[in-house]
Amino acid sequence: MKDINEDIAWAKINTDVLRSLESPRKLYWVIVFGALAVFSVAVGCEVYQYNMGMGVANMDNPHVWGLYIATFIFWIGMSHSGTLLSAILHLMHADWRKPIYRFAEAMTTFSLMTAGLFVMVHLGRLWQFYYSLPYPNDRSLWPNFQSPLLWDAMAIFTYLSSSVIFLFVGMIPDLAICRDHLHAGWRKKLYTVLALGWEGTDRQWRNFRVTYLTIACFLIPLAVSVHSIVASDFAMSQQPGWHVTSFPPYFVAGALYSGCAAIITLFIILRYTFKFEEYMTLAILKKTVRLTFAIAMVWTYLNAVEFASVWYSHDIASKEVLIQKATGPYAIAWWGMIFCGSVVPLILAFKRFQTNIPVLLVTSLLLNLGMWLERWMIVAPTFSHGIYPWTWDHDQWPSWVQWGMVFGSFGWFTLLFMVFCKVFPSVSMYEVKEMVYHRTLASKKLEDSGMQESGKGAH
Amino acid sequence: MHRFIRLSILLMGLFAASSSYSADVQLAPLTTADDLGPAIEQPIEFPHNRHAGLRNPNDPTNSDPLKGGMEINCLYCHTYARRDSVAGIPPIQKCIGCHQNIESVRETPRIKKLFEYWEAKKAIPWKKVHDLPDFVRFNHERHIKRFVFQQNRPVQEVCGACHGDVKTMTVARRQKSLAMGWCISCHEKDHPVTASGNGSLINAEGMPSSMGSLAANGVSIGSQAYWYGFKKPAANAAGAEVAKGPNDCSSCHY
Amino acid sequence: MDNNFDRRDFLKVLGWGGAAVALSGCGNTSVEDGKETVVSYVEAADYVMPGISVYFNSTCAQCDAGCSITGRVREGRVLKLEGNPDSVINRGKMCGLGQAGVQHHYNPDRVREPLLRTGSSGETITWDKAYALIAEKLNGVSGDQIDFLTGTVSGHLKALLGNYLETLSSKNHYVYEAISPAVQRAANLKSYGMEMPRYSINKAKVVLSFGADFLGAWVSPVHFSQQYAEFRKGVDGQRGVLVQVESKMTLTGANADRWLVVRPGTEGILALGIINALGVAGLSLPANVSALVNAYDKERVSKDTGVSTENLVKLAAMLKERSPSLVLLGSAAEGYEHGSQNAAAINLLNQVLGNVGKTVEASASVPFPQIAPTIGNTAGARIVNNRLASGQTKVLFTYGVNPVFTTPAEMGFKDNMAKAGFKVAFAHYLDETALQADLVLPLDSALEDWGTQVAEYQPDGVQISVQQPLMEKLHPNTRGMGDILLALLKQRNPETYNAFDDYYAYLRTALLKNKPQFADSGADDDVFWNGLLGSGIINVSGNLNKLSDKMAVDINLPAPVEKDSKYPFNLIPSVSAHLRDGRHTNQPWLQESPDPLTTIVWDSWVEIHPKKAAELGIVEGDILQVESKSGSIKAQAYLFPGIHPDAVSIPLGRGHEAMGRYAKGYGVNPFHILNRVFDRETGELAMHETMVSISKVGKRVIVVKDEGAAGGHQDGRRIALSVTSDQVDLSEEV
Amino acid sequence: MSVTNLLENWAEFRHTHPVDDVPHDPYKWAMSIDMDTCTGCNACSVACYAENNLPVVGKDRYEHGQAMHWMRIERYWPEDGREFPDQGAQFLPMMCQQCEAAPCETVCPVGATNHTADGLNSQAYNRCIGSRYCSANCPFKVRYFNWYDYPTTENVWPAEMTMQLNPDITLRGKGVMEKCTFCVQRIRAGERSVKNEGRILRDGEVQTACQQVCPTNAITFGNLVDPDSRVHQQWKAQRVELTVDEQEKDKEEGGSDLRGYRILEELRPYPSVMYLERVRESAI
Repeated sequence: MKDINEDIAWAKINTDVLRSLESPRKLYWVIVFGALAVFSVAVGCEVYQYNMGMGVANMDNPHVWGLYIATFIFWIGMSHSGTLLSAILHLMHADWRKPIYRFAEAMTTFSLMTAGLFVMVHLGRLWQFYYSLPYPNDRSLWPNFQSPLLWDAMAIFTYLSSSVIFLFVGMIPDLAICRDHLHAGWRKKLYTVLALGWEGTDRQWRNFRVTYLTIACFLIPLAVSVHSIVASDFAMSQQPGWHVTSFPPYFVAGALYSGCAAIITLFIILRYTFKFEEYMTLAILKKTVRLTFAIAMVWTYLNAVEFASVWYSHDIASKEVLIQKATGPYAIAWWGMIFCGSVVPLILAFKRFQTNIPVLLVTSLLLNLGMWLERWMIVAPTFSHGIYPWTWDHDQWPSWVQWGMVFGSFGWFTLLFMVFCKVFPSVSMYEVKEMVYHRTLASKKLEDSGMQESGKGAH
Repeated sequence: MHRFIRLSILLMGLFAASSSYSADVQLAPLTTADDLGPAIEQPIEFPHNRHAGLRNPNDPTNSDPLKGGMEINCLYCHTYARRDSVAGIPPIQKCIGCHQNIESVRETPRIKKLFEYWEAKKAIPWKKVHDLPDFVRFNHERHIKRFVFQQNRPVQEVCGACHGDVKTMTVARRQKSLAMGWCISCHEKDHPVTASGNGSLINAEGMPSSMGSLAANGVSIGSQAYWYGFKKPAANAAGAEVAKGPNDCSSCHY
Repeated sequence: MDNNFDRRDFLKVLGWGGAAVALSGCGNTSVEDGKETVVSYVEAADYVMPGISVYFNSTCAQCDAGCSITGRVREGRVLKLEGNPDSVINRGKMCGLGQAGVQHHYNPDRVREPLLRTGSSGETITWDKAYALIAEKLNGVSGDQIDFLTGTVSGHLKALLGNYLETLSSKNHYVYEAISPAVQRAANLKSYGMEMPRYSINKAKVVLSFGADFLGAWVSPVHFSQQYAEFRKGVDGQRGVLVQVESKMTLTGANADRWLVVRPGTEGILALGIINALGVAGLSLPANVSALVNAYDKERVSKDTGVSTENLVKLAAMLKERSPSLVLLGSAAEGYEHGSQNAAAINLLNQVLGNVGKTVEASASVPFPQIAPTIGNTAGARIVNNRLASGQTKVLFTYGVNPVFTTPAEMGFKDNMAKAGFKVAFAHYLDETALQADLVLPLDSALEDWGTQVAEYQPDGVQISVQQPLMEKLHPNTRGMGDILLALLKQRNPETYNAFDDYYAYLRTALLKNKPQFADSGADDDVFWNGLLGSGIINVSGNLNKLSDKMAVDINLPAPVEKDSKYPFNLIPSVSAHLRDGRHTNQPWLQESPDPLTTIVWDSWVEIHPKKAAELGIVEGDILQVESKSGSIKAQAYLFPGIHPDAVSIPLGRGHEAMGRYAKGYGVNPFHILNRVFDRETGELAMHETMVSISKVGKRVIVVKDEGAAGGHQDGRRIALSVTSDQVDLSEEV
Repeated sequence: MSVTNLLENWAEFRHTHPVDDVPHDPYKWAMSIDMDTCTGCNACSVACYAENNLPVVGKDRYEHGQAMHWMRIERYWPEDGREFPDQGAQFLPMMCQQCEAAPCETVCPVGATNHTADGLNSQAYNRCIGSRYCSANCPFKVRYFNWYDYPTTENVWPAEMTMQLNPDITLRGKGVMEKCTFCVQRIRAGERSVKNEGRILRDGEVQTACQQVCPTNAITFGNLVDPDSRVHQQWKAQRVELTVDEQEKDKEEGGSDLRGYRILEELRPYPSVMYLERVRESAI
């Protein structure tokens, strides 16, 4: 099985991809309007919460964080897959990433934007958000540079801006193609501006390669640090269940995990919606699935490490939180997380399921559910079973406002993503051309040496 | 592409330079140009200049209302300022106390209006000019006690530090920004600590003996408050840090 | 506090300075010019400075303990009540109930205008019309047909009330308190020669309390709490030991060194058993006492009361060894048909221990009998109820009582009230009784009114507490009770009473008349008066009563009753320090202040022992139907270890059907299911005699309480620590 | 503050730690609570409502755990499985412990809660953006969040009741964290008035509302560095040191016969509140 058909003409690539900007299937519009509707639920919830106060989300003292923070971590986690596919695999010269990295990268950007929203809706005084920004002001005040939350805000902003730049820079040659192929209209103007005068000269290509590589190198440590810092929000605190040294790698693994799962989901949806069967091939899907499986096992291992380190520690409170997770009111969610996160991925180990689209769609959704539950199980049980027994487990169940916001965030993400796919080429044209070219060269080479082998790239 | 990179480097450099400059500029000290608040309409257009303004040297009898003031001490009318956190508006009684004996202006519109209120025993609905947000607790008494009574500075200078040169105005108008950074610009500044100022606080009777070592050092700075906006105080000769004034958030916000 | 300017202006002054409270809270973040109005005084009083509080002494009217308070007043508004340090009763301290007095004053549900019932609806009328109406209705009614039902009254109000009754030629002043140690008073009179001697907890080495909740709601809790603190610090360096005997743990019980659960109603038997054990331990008993307690050997007592013989012997040994001790008795012991007998037995124990004269001391009585307190009891309501039922009462005045709420439903007070031709309620709120009245006259709050108060329990001499307004009237059309009585008296006897402009003038004249007894007779009237208002209290030495120590041995205690299979549980209506008989339930601080033992807020509950609950399959939050012979109520279950397994307890005070937004509809009212059983000797309602059955109704709610899921457990953490007295050295403590 | 200042003093950032320095002169506010005399009567809690403008949230919000009692009385039962609690219950007044190295302070993104020179853990309401991180990291869970805009919520402060509000305290709107302040408004007022007299506060001149009202004098509040203060003498007599995470007396073999201790001391927040253990008679 080949990653991509080597016979695709370059012109056909252009036509196929550009067609996605013009005429997707009907399903596209269904998804867009569905997403809009779902997102409006979140908007409604936020308007209500903003006016009434945070109480309508049904958090309490001391259970002050709820689904917002959990879902925030979830979306931050989602963002990591894009970087993994586009930057890490780019550096590793795994060229099968080429047809799919663009949408993965877009996913990074949009999930970060979604995560940012959760920080906002979580704040009790959203309108004073700017207090947390370090800028000279007439109050002569700086934020608290000691707070992990501030590092968090900074890390996310940096990551977001870097991802946008990476996404944009990587798109420049394609934007030029769009500019050259589209009829006049607002889009053409847009592409003209965004293409930055790309002519495809040697010099431009040279500069482009260097820039792209530099940003990729920059982005990888950033991605790791972002989720490590998110982990610090918890690890730097003194609360049982949070004060865990292994949290940063655990969080990063979880992030990559959920991101990969989401890529599988979106892969399947895009492939169908925009008729990208020729580019998003099952061979690539298979590779992605294998990658996901590997990460799932890493995550499972780190999870076990965390449990073991708590279990054999002398920290009674942490141990109680762990027991509470497995037996208390959150038991269903916690066991759900174990099942979805560690058991379900075993399906991916079977070859016959690695290309079975319906199974993969369901599995990837389950994996994501598991990862969302994981985040919730990090945040919530510590509050309801913390250090101080008097305050244990008051009535606390997220209200419909919280659920609505979580639900709506998927609408927001999908909306952004779908609009992006319609406006920008979601498959990198120039890189697919490169890939086809390289593959052709490679198979020629192999033919020459008589060592025909299919399915593997030359690199 | 070249242009793009060059342009972006240029822009980033410009941004960095301008922001670091603006961030590093010390806040305006007390004497800088004023930040004028909006003009406010009061029920009676009270002429501060006439009451607090300087006497006209050419007119010893002070007969021309347009050409000089009475040099009345601010604290004569705003009498609560030295005893209380709020400076207060004088009771009408106080206005009447003087004005019932000043026949010359008795029939002017403003004074007629004043007497109308007095006779109706109705309070005058003055508009508040210097209106800090409710979570800010400014204490007039301490400032007056320290600067007027302990350091013997002129009253108008002390009041004027925050209220501007009221003796030149009719209806008072805000002259300073009163933003927190503006307050801090003063609290950060090195106030002279006189013997009757901070020093005496420490040397006072009834002070527990173990604190004797502090006597020369003034009030020591807290652990972190200055981080959120206050300059780290300079050390005095003995090496101890000396605060310039209350500098905790909770000095003004609680 | 007489001011020349309008109250509204006075209040508006709060707009002054940054010190004002704006409801915007932290809303705006920037300097605002010219948005807010500052209203200056027209004429300023010397003592009023905006931004600076002034303090006035007055008297707390939340209960009858007579604590002297200091009100913090700023810009004409009273902000907070604090204790007056000069008062011998509370010595600068307060209880939560007292502090909530400001919420009585500022309560949004106060009656603001005189209300007249016409048919089923009401209308507001003027005071003149109200007075005229009273005069009209009293016309042609004989004095015998006019009843006054009031709460405990004292001071000049009582004198004025007496005068008014005299002009009506009525003798029917009935004083009613739903929760009152009346049985005990009668027993004390027999044993000690006075109804309320002085108890010196602080002088006792051991306090044995039979259900007396002296830290909670009993007699003078703030005073006793201070004595208790001294008692804990110890006499001669020996820390005092508190033993509490009761069937349902009270706040005092929760603080006891040893809490002994006793079968309900057998407190007297236990007391005699202890006397017996003391005799066995070698204390010489008078022959007649010895004969009395002979039958009460430890085995029998243990069997009857449920207190183990071991504890009985230990307790007797400690009482014998550590002297002086003090034995107290509270509502839990006296609320039975044989309550008087229980009380006598418990008092006998005090006498046998030789505590009379040591920790039970002679109290002083008020030298002016006309202002001495008239203490309420439940008999008051019973008599009025009977009179109403038989049609003897034509006109009924109520003041400071809410009998419709606080009497057993079986008595039918509400229906009987309808039989009187004209009912006048002097009320702060439209409570259940006021709703039944024909005319409701709105009263000033205690913080706006003049008055004097004399508490029954006087720790040192006699303290007359002066009540003065802490601020201008909140509502222009309310009147002080004194002013109303004066106006009514003027109707009847204008010659005498027209001399007084108002109650203030009356009070001042009356107090000045007695100046020689209060101060140097040479003092100037104004100086004396201002001094009096300044201190808020008048201390007079009073006449010391003569303490008698006559051991009464005609005690006849019934054997514990066997369980009735239909109603197997004793219902213990518990009295909380904050809600008492329910007159303060509409003060939100008290509603939200958790019950100390269960931490439940805003609702009623049924306490049941966890063991019993397990037997019956009851878990926390189950709605239980509690049924007595005379009615049933439904409330949530709370599993409470500090209760006898054969008893259930429901707190009093909640379950209002009126009284405004903070009281109405919260909880249930156990008064209404109490059986109509009375103490045989005094005729007091036997509040603990009601037997009930409980059953689940199949509904479960979340109990609203402060306690978390861990309950009262610390889960091995070092949070609230405890140590036994032999492991600790208290001698070096500061 | 300028960037230069920020960079110059970077190394000094929150360097003060109770173990290394003695920053508290002339004041360090501290408390001690005697649980042998505390009766659990709740008078302190009501006093706190009265003094500090705490909203009464009502039954529904209380049910959702949104109560605002800065001072709560916890009630514990013995845990040895006996049928009846025959040594009574144990009451523990719990409020902000004003930790010297407070876990809440370090995590606030905007520095709304921070330490003062006189050893208070202060809360600047208007700086608060409502991230609630401080509460999340508080081991005692004594921080209370304004889940609703209580000043404008129906029946919290009806028009008449607003007149009771203490003008010395900011009224907190929605989205702000709050907690016990050791009645900082009283401390500041006291400090100002003695500054005018040119001296420092003596013991007893500033009382917290809870201390003032406590009928059994179980609460002592004062200046820990003033050797004449009762709180100083109590801490000294109980051999409880502010700046350690394990008391010397506890390291002694067999423990000590003193009853002063601090709750969760081992987490090293260095609380400023010392509790005295409840005593129960051993002879009965």
